[in-house]
Amino acid sequence: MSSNGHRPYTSDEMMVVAAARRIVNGTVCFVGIGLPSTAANLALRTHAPECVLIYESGTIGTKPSRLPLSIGDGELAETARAVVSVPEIFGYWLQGGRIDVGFLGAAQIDRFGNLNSTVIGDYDHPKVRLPGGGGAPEIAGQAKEVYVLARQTPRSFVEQLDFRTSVGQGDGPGSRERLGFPGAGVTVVITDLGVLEPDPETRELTLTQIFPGVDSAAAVAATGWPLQVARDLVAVDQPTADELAALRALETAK
Amino acid sequence: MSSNGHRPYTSDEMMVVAAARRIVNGTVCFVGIGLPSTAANLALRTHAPECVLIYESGTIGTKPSRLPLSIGDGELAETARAVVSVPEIFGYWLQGGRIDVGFLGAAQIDRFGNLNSTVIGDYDHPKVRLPGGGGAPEIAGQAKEVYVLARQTPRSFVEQLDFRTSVGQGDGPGSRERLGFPGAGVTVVITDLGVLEPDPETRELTLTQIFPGVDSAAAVAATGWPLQVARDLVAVDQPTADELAALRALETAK
Amino acid sequence: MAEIVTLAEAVSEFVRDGQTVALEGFTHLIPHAAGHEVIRQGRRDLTLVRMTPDVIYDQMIGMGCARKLIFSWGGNPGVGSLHRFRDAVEHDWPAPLEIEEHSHAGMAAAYVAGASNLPFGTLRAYGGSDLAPHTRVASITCPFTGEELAAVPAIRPDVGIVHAQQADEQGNVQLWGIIGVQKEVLLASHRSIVTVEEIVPELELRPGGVIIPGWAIGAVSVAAGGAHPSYAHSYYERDNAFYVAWDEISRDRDTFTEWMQRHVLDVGATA
Amino acid sequence: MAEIVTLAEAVSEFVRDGQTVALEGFTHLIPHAAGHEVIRQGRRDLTLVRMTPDVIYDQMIGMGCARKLIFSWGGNPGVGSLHRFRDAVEHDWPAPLEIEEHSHAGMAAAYVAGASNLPFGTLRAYGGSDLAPHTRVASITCPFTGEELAAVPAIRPDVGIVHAQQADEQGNVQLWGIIGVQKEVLLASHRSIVTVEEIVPELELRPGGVIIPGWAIGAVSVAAGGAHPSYAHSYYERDNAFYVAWDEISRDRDTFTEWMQRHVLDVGATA
Repeated sequence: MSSNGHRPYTSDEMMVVAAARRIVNGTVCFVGIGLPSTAANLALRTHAPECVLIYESGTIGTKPSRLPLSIGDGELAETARAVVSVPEIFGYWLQGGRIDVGFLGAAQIDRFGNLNSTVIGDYDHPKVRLPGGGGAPEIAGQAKEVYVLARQTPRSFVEQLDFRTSVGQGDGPGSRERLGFPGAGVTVVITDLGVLEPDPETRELTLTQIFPGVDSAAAVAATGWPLQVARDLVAVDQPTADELAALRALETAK
Repeated sequence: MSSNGHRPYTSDEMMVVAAARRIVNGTVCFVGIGLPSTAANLALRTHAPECVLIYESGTIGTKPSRLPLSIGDGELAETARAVVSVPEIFGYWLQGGRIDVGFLGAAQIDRFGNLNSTVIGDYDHPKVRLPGGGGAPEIAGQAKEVYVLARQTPRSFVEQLDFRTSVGQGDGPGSRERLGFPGAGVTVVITDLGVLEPDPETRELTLTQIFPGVDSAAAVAATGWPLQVARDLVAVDQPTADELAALRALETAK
Repeated sequence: MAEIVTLAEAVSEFVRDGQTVALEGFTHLIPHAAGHEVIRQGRRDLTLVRMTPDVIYDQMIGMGCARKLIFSWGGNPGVGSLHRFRDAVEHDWPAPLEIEEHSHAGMAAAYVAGASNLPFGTLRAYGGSDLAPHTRVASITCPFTGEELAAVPAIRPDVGIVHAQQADEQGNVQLWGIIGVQKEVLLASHRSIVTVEEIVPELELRPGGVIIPGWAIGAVSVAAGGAHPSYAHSYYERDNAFYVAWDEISRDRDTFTEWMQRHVLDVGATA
Repeated sequence: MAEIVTLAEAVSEFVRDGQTVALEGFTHLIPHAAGHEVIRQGRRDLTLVRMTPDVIYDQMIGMGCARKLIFSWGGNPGVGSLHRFRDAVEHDWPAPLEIEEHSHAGMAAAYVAGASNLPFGTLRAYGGSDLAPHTRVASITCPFTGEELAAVPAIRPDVGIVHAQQADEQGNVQLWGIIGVQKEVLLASHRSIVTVEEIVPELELRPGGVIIPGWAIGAVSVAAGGAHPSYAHSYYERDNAFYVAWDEISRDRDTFTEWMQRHVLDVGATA
């Protein structure tokens, strides 16, 4: 904690800081653009200088000086330890079982951490056609763990996905094993309100941590299914001055 | 022909020159070490400056200044247009269907141009264990054409192979088609006595060209099966002064 | 050996209505100039293939070049939706767009299979996803372990088009930086066009450089700046502002059509 | 992150009797020093894997390290036979040698499958050859076209060993020149050892250079000249005379044994 006990910060900043804190030094991270990329780069610049950032464009061990707008920015190739082809990054590195943590976002997430990034409405007659799976389905299947970052609203945290793009805990206990997925799947969902983790028995996402100034009722209200709240709900520390400084330096770097 | 009508040269030199003459400029050649490599490099230095030499070590478009002793000599990489991995050379380039002519040798060859480079005697209790197929089986299967260079003796040109390592014309007409091989298979065998080509109907290797100072009886005597001789047997010109000079320069280059 | 011709000549010689055409370049070296030339020549009923359809495919789809799209992620990277792509899928404008959707891993495996002259690629994918029933994927059993895996059909485009930094007079091509699936699409396609920033007397292999021999390429055309608003490593940077601006330009059908008229149709291939 | 240790430490920590061990390097960067250390440590009953078993495997087989050999071409390149390999196969000396034989294309596909965590690789091969009944190959049918293709089981060695030119203090490795299957064997193996010519402060990517991150490697050991009589591109040339001399040295069992005693067993790992 910093000397200054009260400090203004946004809920997105809290979300990114909370995600960064979970990245252990040395972790091999497969990251997409946006909040996940910001969180991984924040970890790299703070407590996890040896964590390895891999982007699906084929850049391995990249240390961008500024946040990329696309996963293929030249900055990523210039600062990468190695650049490989797209078939190789998915074949030898992701499917090869070398990724510790994959970061994903989604338009919709359900109680088992399954993700929809494909379509809202019917697939053949969509209300909203989303970009699609990209690398997400295999990241969800093959990374040893998956962290999801998503703002928590009833429209995105839904009772029923319109389309299952990527598998989290599937239909619950034993589901991933039946599908033959090596990874543990979604082990944490970090939102702008707190942190959700699968219940060890039911595999259902449960509110385990809450951010400063948020109460669990707000998190329940922001969830489209009856959200379970852990009995030992943990209060998350607000971002430290150092964390905020590093994050803002990262976001303003051009 | 050179001004000097009589000139001493070895039967190996005649064989290499005859092989080199068949290489049309621009041909993409997949070559192994030894006589094939010598023939391809001779063609490159004489009438076929744009022919492309590919070695299974992954060197594409190499122009070695001296003959390599191994297919992986540094000279090949240094003078190559591109160097790729071994999986890529076999996957994208050979299996990909990009090779016009593959050059092969063998310890044994039969009347259909099938080749043995694996074993003499029984596979499990060999009299002589040979190096094995290496790249040959797929070169024989997938190059558009295959040229074989082999010294002609009854021990090597046999009625029955001890082991079929690589398929030439298989069991005769329709055999390659049944095996689903895209290439034409062995279309010419160049020996130290002359040139054998598959008969259009029977696919059986037939003596079609004879080298200076050799008569067809000698070729028949050097063959372990009753060798057919083409009615219009062609007499091959002896090496020209230029061909011999280029060949000897190549072989003495260090 | 690759013929070195103008982009207009290359496209009119190789690209025909109704063909399967892949313009690749994974977030780098995206062949915008070539896509614009296909639009100018009025090609129709194309099956467009691309892992990451972004602005260039939004333009080709909006201009009515495409009958079908084979892809794995369709968006404006770092910005949001592709409005012309969405309009085609959601409202059949300017024409209905059939889609065949895969994951990146599936598309990559399908290109590798195509480049390798194999009919299918094998990977661990599609399990538990709703995509399987909507796309071309099959189950395949390992003959040694009995494991079930996914098979995707090889991609063999009629024409593959990429942009690279350099070529020499023989049409040998070098690209570097993020290399994506460029080599695979060139080798998987029956015919290929490579646009380059410049032709140099002698290709000198760069660190991270990939060289494709000219004899494995159909045509090479000079298109300086031909990747803009994408970028060409060591030549120019990504025009991030344009990607943001495209969101506005493409949102409305008329604004889009006017923009394309002024910036693509009224402009020659050499611009 | 790769631990940087002596070759003796790396071999004694990683290589155990009875394991499947692959020493790769396709006609370049052949890890002779590592093979000699395995011989010195007296490893037995190994299943040795290598596309091109040549002098180093002739030595390991002749010294009794191997129970089985998985390979695709076994000879003395440009010279002739491997006499120790032949003696083992033809006369069970010093021990019977089981062989699993493939073609180069089959071995390459099997390494790629291993590196990709797939149980098998698919290729067009083995048709019409007498090899099929003597090796591990199966037929597989394309679920889309019905074509019959060959499947080979993935190679997943317990330990993969290669030689490279350079590493840095974090154990990141760079090799260049002919790159063979080095990346594939490192990524296909459960544990890996890389010997290098030297450790440099900073790895600078070379043209044609391949970099393997240290976190994907088990151990890195310095072995200057560790590829001799093979070569290390930019460091030293192939000792062609030694390959010729080996034909004589290896022809006779006693001559071979004496030579190995004097040049390998009596010599320390650091030499």
